[in-house]
Amino acid sequence: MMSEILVSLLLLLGGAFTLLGSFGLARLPDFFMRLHGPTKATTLGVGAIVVASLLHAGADEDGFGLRELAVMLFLFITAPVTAHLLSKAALAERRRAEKAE
Amino acid sequence: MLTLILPLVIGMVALAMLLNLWRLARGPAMPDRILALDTLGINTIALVMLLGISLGNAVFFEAALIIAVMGFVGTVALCKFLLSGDMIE
Amino acid sequence: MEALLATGIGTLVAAGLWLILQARSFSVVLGLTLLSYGANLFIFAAGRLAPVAAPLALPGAARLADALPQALVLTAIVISFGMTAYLVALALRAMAETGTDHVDGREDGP
Amino acid sequence: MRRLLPQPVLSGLILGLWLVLAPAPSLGQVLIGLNLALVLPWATRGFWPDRPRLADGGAALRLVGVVLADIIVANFEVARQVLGPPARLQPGFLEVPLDIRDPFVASMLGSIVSLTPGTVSIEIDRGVLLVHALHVSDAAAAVAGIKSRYETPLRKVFAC
Amino acid sequence: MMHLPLLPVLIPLAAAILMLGAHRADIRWARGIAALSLLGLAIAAILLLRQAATGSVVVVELGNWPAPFGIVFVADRLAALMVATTAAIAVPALLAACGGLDGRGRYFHPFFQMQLAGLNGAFLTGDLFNLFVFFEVLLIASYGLLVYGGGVARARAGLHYVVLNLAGSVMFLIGLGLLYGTLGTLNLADVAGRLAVVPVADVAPVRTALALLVAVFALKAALLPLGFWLPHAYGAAAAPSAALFAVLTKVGIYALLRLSSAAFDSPPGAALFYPWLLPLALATVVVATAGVLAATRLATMVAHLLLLSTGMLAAALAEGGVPMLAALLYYLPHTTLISAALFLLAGRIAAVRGESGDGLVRAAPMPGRGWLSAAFLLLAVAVSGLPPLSGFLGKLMLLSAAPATAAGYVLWVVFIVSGFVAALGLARAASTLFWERDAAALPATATAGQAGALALALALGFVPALVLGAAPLSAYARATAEQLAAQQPYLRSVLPAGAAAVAREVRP
Amino acid sequence: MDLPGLAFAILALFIGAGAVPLLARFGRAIAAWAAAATLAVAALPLLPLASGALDGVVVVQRIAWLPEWGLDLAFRFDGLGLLFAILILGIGQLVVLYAAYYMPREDGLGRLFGLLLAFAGGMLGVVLAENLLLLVLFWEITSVASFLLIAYKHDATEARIAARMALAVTGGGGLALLAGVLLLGRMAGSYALTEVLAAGDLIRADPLYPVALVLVLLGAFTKSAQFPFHFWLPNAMAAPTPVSAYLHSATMVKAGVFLLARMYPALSGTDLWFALVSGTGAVTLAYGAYVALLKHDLKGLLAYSTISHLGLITLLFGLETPLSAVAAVFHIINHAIFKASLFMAAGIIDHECGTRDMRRINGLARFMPVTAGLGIVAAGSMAGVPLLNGFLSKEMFFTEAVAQPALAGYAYVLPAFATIAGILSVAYSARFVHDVFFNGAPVNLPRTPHEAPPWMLAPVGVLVALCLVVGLLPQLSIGALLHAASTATIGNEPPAYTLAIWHGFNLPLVMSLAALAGGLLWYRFRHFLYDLHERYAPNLSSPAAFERVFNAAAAGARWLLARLDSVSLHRYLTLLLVSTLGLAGFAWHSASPSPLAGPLPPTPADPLAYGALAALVFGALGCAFWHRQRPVAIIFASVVGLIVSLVFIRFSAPDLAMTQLSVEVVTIVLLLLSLRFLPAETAPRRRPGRAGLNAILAIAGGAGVAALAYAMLTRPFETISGWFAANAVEGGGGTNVVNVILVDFRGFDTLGEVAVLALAALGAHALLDGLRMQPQVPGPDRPGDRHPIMLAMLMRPLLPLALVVAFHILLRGHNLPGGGFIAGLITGVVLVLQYLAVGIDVTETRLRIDHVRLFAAGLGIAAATGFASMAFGLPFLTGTHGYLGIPLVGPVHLASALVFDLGIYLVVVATVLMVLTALGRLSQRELAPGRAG
Ligand code: NA
Ligand code: NA
Repeated sequence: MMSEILVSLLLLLGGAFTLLGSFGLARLPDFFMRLHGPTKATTLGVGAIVVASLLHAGADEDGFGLRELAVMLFLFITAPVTAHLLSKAALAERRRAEKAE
Repeated sequence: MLTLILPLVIGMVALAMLLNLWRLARGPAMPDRILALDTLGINTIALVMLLGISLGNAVFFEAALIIAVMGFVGTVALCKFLLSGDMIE
Repeated sequence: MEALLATGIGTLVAAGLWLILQARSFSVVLGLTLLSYGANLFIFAAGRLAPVAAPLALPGAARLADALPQALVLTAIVISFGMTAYLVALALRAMAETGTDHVDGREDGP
Repeated sequence: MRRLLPQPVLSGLILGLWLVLAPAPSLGQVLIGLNLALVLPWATRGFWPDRPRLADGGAALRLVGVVLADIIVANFEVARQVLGPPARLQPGFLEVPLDIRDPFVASMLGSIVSLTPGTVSIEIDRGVLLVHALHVSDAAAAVAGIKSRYETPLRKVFAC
Repeated sequence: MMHLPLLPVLIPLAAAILMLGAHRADIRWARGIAALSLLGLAIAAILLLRQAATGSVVVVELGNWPAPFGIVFVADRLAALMVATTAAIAVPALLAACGGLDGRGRYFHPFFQMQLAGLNGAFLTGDLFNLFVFFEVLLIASYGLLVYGGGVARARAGLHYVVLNLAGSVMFLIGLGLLYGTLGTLNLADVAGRLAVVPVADVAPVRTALALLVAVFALKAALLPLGFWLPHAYGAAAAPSAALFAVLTKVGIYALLRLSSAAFDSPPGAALFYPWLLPLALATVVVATAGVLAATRLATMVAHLLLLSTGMLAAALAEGGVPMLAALLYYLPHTTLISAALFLLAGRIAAVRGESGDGLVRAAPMPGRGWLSAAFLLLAVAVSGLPPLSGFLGKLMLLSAAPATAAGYVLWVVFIVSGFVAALGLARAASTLFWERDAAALPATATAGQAGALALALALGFVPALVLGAAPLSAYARATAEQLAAQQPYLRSVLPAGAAAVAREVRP
Repeated sequence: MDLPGLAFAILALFIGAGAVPLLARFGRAIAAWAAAATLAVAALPLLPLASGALDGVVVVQRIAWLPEWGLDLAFRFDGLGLLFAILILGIGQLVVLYAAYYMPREDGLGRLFGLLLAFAGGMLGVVLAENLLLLVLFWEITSVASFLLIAYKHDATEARIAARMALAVTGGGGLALLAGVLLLGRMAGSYALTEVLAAGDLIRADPLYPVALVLVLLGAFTKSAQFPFHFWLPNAMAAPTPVSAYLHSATMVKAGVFLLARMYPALSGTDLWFALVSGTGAVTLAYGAYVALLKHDLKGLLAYSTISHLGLITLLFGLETPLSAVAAVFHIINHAIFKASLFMAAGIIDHECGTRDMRRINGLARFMPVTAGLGIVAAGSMAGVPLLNGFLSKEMFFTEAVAQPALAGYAYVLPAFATIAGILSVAYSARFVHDVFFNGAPVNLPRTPHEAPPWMLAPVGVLVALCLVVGLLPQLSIGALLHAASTATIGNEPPAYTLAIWHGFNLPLVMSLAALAGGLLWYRFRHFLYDLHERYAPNLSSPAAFERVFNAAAAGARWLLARLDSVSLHRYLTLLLVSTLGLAGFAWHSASPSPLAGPLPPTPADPLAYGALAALVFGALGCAFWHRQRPVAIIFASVVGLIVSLVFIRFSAPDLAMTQLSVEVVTIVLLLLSLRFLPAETAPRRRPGRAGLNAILAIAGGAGVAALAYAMLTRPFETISGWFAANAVEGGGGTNVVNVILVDFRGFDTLGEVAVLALAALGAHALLDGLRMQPQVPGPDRPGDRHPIMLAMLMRPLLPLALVVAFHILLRGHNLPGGGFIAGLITGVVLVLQYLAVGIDVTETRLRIDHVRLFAAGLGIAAATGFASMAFGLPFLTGTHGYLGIPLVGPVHLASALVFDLGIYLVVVATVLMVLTALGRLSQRELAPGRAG
């Protein structure tokens, strides 16, 4: 029961941050500001859901029951790279637009 | 409790994905759209995990893993296209 | 659910057809990609939609999803991927040879 | 040993990943994992020509803890900022002069900065890390914070 | 011997793999492997023909899984005939390619071998989805062979050809999906069995699924209005490729034949060709005849002649009945072999004429005019259906088998007039190519290797073979038509216990 | 069965046709001797049968060939066959002798004699065929052979066109004959001449008799140059004179009248026959005779006279008097003899004078008296001068004209017409004699004529002697043969007739004399006629006219094709779509009526499904809407791929989802790589109606597929698929049914599929190898943007970690979602990521893989598992699985399918690497020259 409550809380937390990140993406006025929403919130959002999944399935799953951690590992490696490239691309676009004016 | 929470959370993630689509359509520039697509992919990971919990089936986990490992390659490629046109030289 | 899936397939096919009817090679590639999605979903749908388990013949597994259409779709996805790759190369070659990305190889084409 | 295990951290990561993914914990799986841990770093060594060495494991663990904590705490901060009126936000670019010379370690710093909410690494160029901050009231303090919380521990971890 | 029906696929497949493994080696290695492969193919084809000629239908269960669950290869008379035709064409086509064409780009030989594997697989498989897979194999190989050598015309025609076929593949998949989604099986014999017991309410979707397959096969067969791509594509291809392509369109005809044999006796398949196929087939003949007249290059002319024969075959298919199919099955190898030889001839002429290629324009006298013109004469007489060669015999059979109805006589008129016009077009082409000389033009300096000449000479052997072997071939064709019409030998061989004995479950 | 001697006779000629050109290498004489010998050898098998044929014995020899199609190698030897065999082989010998001297020295004769023998073979086949289809077969051989003979001097434009003209007319007629024969065969129930001839009443009563008759007559009339199909013959004079002497006197043109004779019992005796045959013959007779006089070309005159005489023979076959057919047969003989000699004489004159223009040739009697003498006699025979053979048959013609009963009431018409025709024929004969051999001195000849060598004159002499012999001693010389041939023609004993020079002073004799006198008078006024003709007669038979018609037809064909085929993909696809929609709609509606929706109750849809549909529609429509902004379109397409994967997950297809996701990524990279060389954006093109048409087609296609999907989804079905789940573990050794199907139950599909993949990659490489292209988008404006540092650094740990995932997916595939394909894509993608991160140059120095050999290895491994089972006597791809005991680890479950999957893995890796590097090198090479460091 405790674990179910914990799982539920984690799921709610994850869902909330997932939504929040996308909300920021939709709402914030400038590209670099929008960039913050998803790259952060989704990290924690997905992270919380992953932990919830871990806790929920851990008991009845084969193996070590930690498979979900692999997802986090890859997300943590790739998310900064994505942000880095996106911002570089945005800067390049911006420069190009300035040059065009 | 989970049976109540799960649909709610799935709904939140689905809403998040619809918001991503809105940004994707809206732009205004390519980086915004790429960002929206990338976020959509990450949200899909969340959704797949939630579906896995909801359907009580762990076989979808690898799908999430695939998105985590490979999904960002598309983003990288799109960004590199914007950056240098030429991507793998 | 059936109507929704049918609508989705129909939309993919319609969008794909619209795209291949555009005269640019890139649009055609995109259109064929969408058409493949539509065809794959169609084959997949041939196994019917049912709240069933993934086709894993594990001990005690109850009603499984129809594995045959899934296997067919897998083959179809792979083949269509190969064909897309080839078509992209051919489109580039045609662009190099004719100087235009118009599928008829001439800018004033019909 | 160095020839056999050029990158012990990576090898450990590989073994861990394999065991995490393995369908059932068994001796066979561990053996396969060990094999992978030995073979893969060796097979891909060409892609990693100048590997930094882990110098201080304890410092590394401490850094991981700090970053995880920062991620959680700062996430709530950012949530508040995102939900609040956008006009109140003061976004800005920060230039963090780096003492780290190793590009891999510098990239790790960039990653940490990006993973912790509120800041995104944009560019590492000529010893400067360019960071975008969602809300920055004191730029100098923010730069100093990044250097002290992340860069100094990182230099300690890799001894560079 | 139990593997025999698989060899026509496995031999070229293995050859292609070996070629890829040895791709850095001198091209002579690839040629050697190709030669060995064709030798093996020829032997396999002969053995298959001999086996099929006894009337037996040999089934191989791939992976040792029984039909309809596993994939089966089925060697009956029709399949053996098609495989033998393919092998016969492959030999001179390969020889012609070895004259230097094969070194002018990449991977000619693997593509060639896989083209053969794809064709033979399509002819031999008894499973509809496996047929799709082999269609894709033969198509991707044909793409490679079509654009081989580069150039604007090939790129453009190739793009059209590829896109059309990709669209066709999508249709094929949807048709197969619908077929599986209604009949619940993919094995052709099982499909035939299930068609007989389709519930009335499901007849419409099943019939539509069959119609989709028919449309796909009509596209492959280049039946009008889906065949305009063919002259451009085949006309642009290098001669050895084009020669091999002569059998490619026959895949469509073959598949229509198979499908009609398996499905058209059942309620969903009844009268599926009526009333549209005959008019379209005759329209194909008419337009292709116009194309023969209009052609400005020999290869284009030959491509139109090929299209013309497709129309004739389709008309025979539309009329149906054992005599008509018997005629079709004699005409099919004839037109395939002769067209292939003509493509090789066009290639040879283009090679020796140099700059003016195979264009139907006055040019400097070509070297080797004497024997090339003799070759042209033989092939032209054969292809246009003039006596005494195989074209005449085939046309005679088609005309004799045409029913004494208005449609039958329309078929007479169209066939006879088209052959006449084709003969005139060919005569004009010969007159220009061989007899008109441009005194001002410099003699061709292009040096054409002897391989092309040898290949052409070999292909010319088809002409006497088809005439001297007319009696046995015609008898074989008739027996094939009877086997197709009877349908039972095929079904019994694939499903000895019958379709009704197959375990099935109702879904969902 | 008799020995098929008749077949040997024909075969001998064809063998000679093949051999003589080869023997001609040893000299002209050898060629001539070989040709003559061939003709002689061909006669040998006929000799023993000749006396029987004269006595009315009909020999039929038959070799079965295609009995089920009614085509047999059946031959028949009777009086008619004997007569024609004599003409073909006898005049053939004379022509060979003549040609050996006539043809220029530099002509090796091999080709000429080869073609002549082939022609003779065809001709002999026509006259000896017992099977009507066989007759047609030989008939068309003569058409083709004559085409080649007429085009013999192919450097001359008119010869080439004349040959094609002859082929068009006579070959076309032959095809009509084929149709006619096929009809006759249906009526008579057989193609055997014996049976067809016996079924005359049946045939004449058939409703299709008129059609069959017209078709057969088309064959006969075209071959025999009957008006209005006559025009090919004068132009065929472009052939060398020996050819003309052979084809246009005794053989080719006689094939048509031979056919009339052959089919006489089966087809004649109706009003239609009378009207068509005698009508055509009469018009031809008059027209040819009229024009012949007006030709200044010596061979032209002979050509038109030939037309005229053939008209006469045709007319005779059409008349319904008892003896008209006999007269026709007789005139066939006589015309062959005198016309062959006249052609040879004309050839000699042409040879000696260097021209055939009678306006320049005059007074040759002085220069070449022997030729003149022979020519005058032959021309006399042509004119019907008494004591010569031509007189006899013409006299018979006049007799029959008087006796013709059909035109009762107008009985005078035919005799009058016959007399006029006689007048005309005397006139042109007179011109041949007077204008050539007399009429003053030659005008401006290229060379001075001399008498021809004796061996050249010999054949003419033989023929002229025959004219005299037959003319003087008809019964003795020709009586038996004529009787036998006439009997064979009519089908039974002809009525009594006498072959005598003097029948008393009767109406026919008066007509003959009137014709002679009138003809000379007509000739007297020739100059007036020349003027008239030149002023008013349109030259319908000129080669230029034929060429104009042909070119117009070709232009028409081109116009038609251009209308139908715009070489436009849009057109092709539209046709494909419309056809498919039409066919599918037809199929649905022609089935027994059933509702679109089946009996299954709908599955309730959850909100997530609506959301997914919305996203799918959003992505698809976005892709279609933004297709001109390519990168944007790619993003929308990715959305579609993601949603499709979600659908797969939602409906329990994890393997599909994973495959779809990985393919998606590679596809994006691929498309982006190509975008560098394609215009990033294109302006919309204004084409009225095009967008509307496209929209209609797209919506119709989409709606159709949606309807089919709905119809399918709402119907239950019986499927075999339960077997796969039931047998996966036991039979395939795996729990992932999809994977077991892919690598075992339907492993052959998969082998084909990876072959496609390999070929696609190789094909892409072959297409792009060595290609240079101009980039359409700007390069990086900052050097650091080329290889962003964080990407380059973080890819280092990612690579081995991702490979762990790939290995994981590969190993588990047989039991859990995964497998070689997905693992291969992961591997390929992380390797491609290295290219993206550090560039192609750096990556390739670190990753030395021969992609092609990787294909070989992958395909080889996959195929090898199949071959391995063959080695154990099991079918290809028979799998095995079992437990392998490994120390410490315990039993490990292994399936041969895993090896197969490994092969797939390698192929996929190679595919991804090869395709992406092929595209990548395209840009690299292009940049190479300008790049520093
Ligand atoms: Na004169
Ligand atoms: Na197996």
